[in-house]
Formats: sequence, structure tokens, C-alpha cells
Amino acid sequence: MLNYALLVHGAPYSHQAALSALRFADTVVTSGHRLVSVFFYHDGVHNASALMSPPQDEVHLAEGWQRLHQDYGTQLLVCIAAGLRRGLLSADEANRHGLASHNVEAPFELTGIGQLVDAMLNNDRLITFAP
Amino acid sequence: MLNYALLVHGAPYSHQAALSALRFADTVVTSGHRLVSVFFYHDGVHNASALMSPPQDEVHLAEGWQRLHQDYGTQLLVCIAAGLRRGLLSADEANRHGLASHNVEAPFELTGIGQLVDAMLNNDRLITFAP
Amino acid sequence: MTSVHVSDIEPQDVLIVLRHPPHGSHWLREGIDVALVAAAFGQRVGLLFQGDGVYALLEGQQSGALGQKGTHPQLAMLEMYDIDSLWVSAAALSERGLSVDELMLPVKPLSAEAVAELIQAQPHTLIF
Amino acid sequence: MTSVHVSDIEPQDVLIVLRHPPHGSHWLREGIDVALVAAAFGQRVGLLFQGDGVYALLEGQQSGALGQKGTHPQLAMLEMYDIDSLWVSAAALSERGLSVDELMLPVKPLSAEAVAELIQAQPHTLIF
Amino acid sequence: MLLHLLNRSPQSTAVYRDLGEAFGVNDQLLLIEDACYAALPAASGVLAAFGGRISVLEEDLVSRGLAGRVSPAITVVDMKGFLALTETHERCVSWF
Amino acid sequence: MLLHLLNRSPQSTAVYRDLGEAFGVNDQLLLIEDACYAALPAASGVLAAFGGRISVLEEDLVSRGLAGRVSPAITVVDMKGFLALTETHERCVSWF
Repeated sequence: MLNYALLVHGAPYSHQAALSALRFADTVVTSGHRLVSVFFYHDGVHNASALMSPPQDEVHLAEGWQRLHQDYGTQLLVCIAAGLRRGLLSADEANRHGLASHNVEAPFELTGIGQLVDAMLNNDRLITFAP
Repeated sequence: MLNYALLVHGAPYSHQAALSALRFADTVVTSGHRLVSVFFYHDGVHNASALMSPPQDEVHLAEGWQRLHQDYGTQLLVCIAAGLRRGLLSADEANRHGLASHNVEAPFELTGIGQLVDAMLNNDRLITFAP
Repeated sequence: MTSVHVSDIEPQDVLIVLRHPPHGSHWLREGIDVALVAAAFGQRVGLLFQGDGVYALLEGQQSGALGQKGTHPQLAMLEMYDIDSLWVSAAALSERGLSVDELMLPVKPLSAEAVAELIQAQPHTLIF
Repeated sequence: MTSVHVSDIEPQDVLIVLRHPPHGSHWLREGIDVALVAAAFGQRVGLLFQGDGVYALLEGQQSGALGQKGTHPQLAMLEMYDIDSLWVSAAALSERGLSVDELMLPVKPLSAEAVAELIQAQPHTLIF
Repeated sequence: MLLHLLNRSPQSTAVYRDLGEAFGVNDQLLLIEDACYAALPAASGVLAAFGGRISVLEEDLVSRGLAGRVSPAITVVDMKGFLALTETHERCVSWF
Repeated sequence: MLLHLLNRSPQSTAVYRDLGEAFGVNDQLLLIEDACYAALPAASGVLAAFGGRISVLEEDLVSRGLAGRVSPAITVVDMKGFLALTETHERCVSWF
């Protein structure tokens, strides 16, 4: 059994990156490995949007990520610096910025780049999916 | 005097496209032309996010677009099909999808691709800014 | 492969140029959506497949993993929208080792000169 | 331009490869951010400028229109973070008509063989 | 008579080739964003198809440190010049 | 011994060149997403630097209509095979 982490740079519904990453994640967890965390960076932060509303006959990426957390305890880490400027905010961050709405909810967590460094150093594998 | 429309495909804070478009827009309106509308498509829809929170020493793109509307009446049109799947929703759309938050507010309007076709056919110029 | 003459090009209202391959991004899908809507609005719409856009025309495409839709179902709808002016860059095809017989739609190959003339001749062009 | 020998390459904890040019996208900026944070966490960090990433090293860069920050202020901070293992692909430079004298930081040019050896030798590599 | 906007670095050879195919004898090319690097003398090969009818956007050159490095055959234009090109050309297409 | 992931079509010549520079004698290359088009015989030139140590992801081939068109020198792997490559290679880098 190996510990895996993923790094996702691709926005949902623009490039295949997020789909490829979710597909790979499913394969990791169903093959007896542990998927410790997924770090969303660059435009990948949009994967965490609670407002994502794809057509019913298309995969719902945010729900796909959430399912990984529920079933396998995978941490869903969203880079806070990349997220804030692109409009991804938790309730706490929305308060801090005086905004009435937010679009990042647990199990997604806004966090620093240090967590990416940590994921790289402390897992057996880090696999990157970019647009 | 010419009537201009812009088509913006680029996400904010990932590629220069949105900055180039806003810069060009400023030049259009201060040179005596009319900027009738900006149509946000593909990842450009993220320009409409009311939650965008860039660092204070960086340009705030959504506010830049809003200023064009306030000062020059430019319509800010967000493709609804591209926006919904990427997590851009007005209060109405959030209701319809059973979501408590939203992140698209006036003067940004969710609208159909027909408005892009209309902008192309009924203005003197359509200029595209892509990532 | 014989390319059509420039004089055979009927003018359209809108030309959509498709340069991106299917599946890897949404460019192609969003470009075809614009073509379909423009046609629904009564415009005469032509499509030019150029560069990696020619891969959109390969036979035998399917949905991707996790049910990701391709663009081939959209292309199958073109006829219903009366979009039948379909061109392809002959150079783009031959660089990729493809010929028009392998493609899912009847497209007319254009020489480089004819591509330039086509784009000059159309009043509105969008590139995806 | 003499390239360094492979034996001169000191091993790092983390290698960040920068392949994108400044200003046009955030790739370069977000890649350098990872390098700075890794260094702040006590890791030995090396940078390899490859492909269009070598343009990040040009002298005389400035902020862009509307105050858009470039990456040159970040690069100026590398020394403060003890990031001094800086390599550049010699091929990438020469393809772009550039030489190491024109660059804002002291970088070591690597032959293609040395680039491969560098990447083999580092325990963790991220590409931006 | 079209104005072609291009924003990719000259390493994106496919878009330069496709644009070359589409470029008409009276068309103009404006290099913006990362396409500014194509204005360096070392990249002149990729611009051969455009017969000297090439401009480059000054502020994108300046931010990239390229202001003093432009090939003499290329015209440097500011934002007003960019706007003027769109005024004199009825149609503008963007390559990316 | 690295596993290199690549997701760009063979028209993106710059990334193939940079990857070629970084590719070690015992490394493996896996083509995914739009890099599947590099598995067509017509694109064999861009893969010359990788000495036959090349795989391609089956489901990305199939969705693109390429299943019957792959060069014989390239190994087709499914998602389990992709995972297995990451198991046997301690490090994996992604080119884009």
C-alpha cells in the first residue's frame, strides 16, 4: 500500500485535467492504496465551488471530490492564495472580506501552499493533473 | 464613432486575457467609441464572480468591469451555459438549483449564446481576448 | 486529395474556425455551440476545421471516462440545423496522416490559399 | 557558453521547473510561490528555467498595464530565501537568441544531458 | 482586409502555422501578450509568412523587458495604436 | 527512473522538446488526454527521443476514436496500468 497525493491545476468543465484526476483518484482508492490528499492550485481551485451546477447528464466534479473524502477520508485542500483572487471563499473568509455569500464548504478546506509542500514530502507519490 | 463588443474567454488571475480586454475596453470608451457589451464565455465567466478577492495591491477585475457599466452603460453578459457548470449563479439561478449562495449580481447578467451572436452581428467590431 | 476552388466557396453569414481537438478541452464544444445557436437564429453558418480541430472529424469517437461527452453528437446535429458548409484544411489533414475518407462528415478540403480566401470572404469569423 | 558538468550539480530537496513565460499567465508566479514556501519550510530548493521559462530571467522587466505584477520581484527575493541553485537549459537560451550575460540572475547553463541528470538526481520535482 | 490578434509565444508553432494559412495579402498582424517574444530577431522565422505587416503592443513589450530588442521590420504601437488598427480594419480575429 | 505524464497534442512541439531534454535512459512516458494523438503513426517523429518506452492511456484513445490506430511500438494501458506505472516509478512528473 502506497500513500498518494494529487495536485490538480485544471478548472472544471474547461479542460480534461480534473476529470482525469478524479478518474485516477477512483483507481487509487479502489486498488488498496491510500489517497491522502488532493491539493487544488491554479485554476484547479474552481473544483471546490459549492455553486457548480452542471447539466444532470454530466459528471458533477465537486460531488466526485466530496465522495472521496466521505468514503476514504481524502483531504480536499484548496490553495487560499490562488482561491481568494479567483473568487473561492469559505464562510470565514467571506466574513473577513465583508461578503454575504461564500462558495467553499467542508470537506473542502482553504489552506496554504505549505500543505502542498507537505503533501509532496510526506507521501509516497504526488501526481499532477494540469490543463 | 464605432460600436464595439468584446468577447472574453480568459479566467481572471490565470491568464492575461481579462486584463488585456479591460485595458482595451478603457481605451475604446475614452476614445469616443461606444462599448456596447462584453460577453464572457468559456473560463471568462469567472470574471463575473462577486466573490473575487484579489490582494489590495492588484487590480480588481470584476470591479473594473462594473465601472465600465456604471460610467458607459456597457452590458456585462455572462454565458449561462458556460457559467452554471463552472459555478457562476445569480440569485434566481441559485434558487432554481436549491443553493443558498450566489455569486453573480447586477450589472452582470446571465444570458444565452444568442446574445453573443447578436453582439457579433449588430456591432461594428467584435474583439476577442482568449487565454 | 483534390481541394475545392475558391470560386466554389459560397458566402456565409458566420464562419466558425475550430482549431482545438475534442475531449481535452471545452473549446471545440463551446465553438460548435455558437455555430448551432447562430444557425438557430437564421444565420448561414460555415465551419472550418483547422489544426488539431480536424481530429473532431475522426470516425468512432465515444464518450470519455466518467461519462464525459464528446463533440461527435453535436457534429451529428449540424445537418438538422442546416449547417452543411463544412471545410477542412488540407494541410492540417495531411500533416496528421489523415484523409477525407476517414472522416465522419462530408467536408471539403481547402488549400492554404483557399483557407485565406475563405476567411477573407466571410463577414463574421470566430476562432475556437 | 560553457555548460556545467553533471558532477557539479548539488542535490536539492525540491526542484521546481519553470517552463512558462512571465506576464501572459500565472504559471510562473505560482511556481515560484511554491519554491519560496518550500524554502521557508527549510527545504533546499533548486530552480530550472526551461523552454519559455528562460524569458523570466530577462533584464529590464516591469509591471504590466493596470499594475499587473511581473515575476521579477519574486525572483529578486530568491536570495533572501537561500535559493541559489539556479539552472537554465542552454538549448532553450540559444533557441531564443539569448546568452547568460543578458540575464538578471546568475544561472548555470545546462546541456540537454545535464538537464536529464538534474531531474534524475532530485527527490521531488514539480513542473510549472 | 483583416486584423489578426495573436497572443502565444513563438514556441506555439501550430498557431503560427494555422494563422499563416489564413493570412490574406492585405491583412495585418498584431502581436500582444506572450506573442511579443515573436518580435525578437531570433524568432523572425515564424513571422516570415506575414510579409512585414506586423505590429507589436508596446506595453506588453515593456513589461517583458523587450522594449529595446524588437526587430526593425516590426512596428511598435501603443494602446491607441491598437485601437486605431481595429478602427481601420473592419474585422478582427484572435488566434490562441 | 521517472514516469513522465504528458497531455498535449503533438502539435505542441515545445513541450515535447523540453520533455525530450529531461528524459532519462530508464524513464517511461505515458501519453494521456490530447497526447494520445502522438500515438498515431503520423506523429512518430515527435516521439523519437523516447526510445520506445512509451505507453498510452486506453480510455483516452477510445474516446478520441484512436483505438485501432496506435503505432505498434506503443503499449496501450488501462487505468489499472496507469496506476501500476505510478507504483513501479517512485517519481512522476507532469508536462503540460
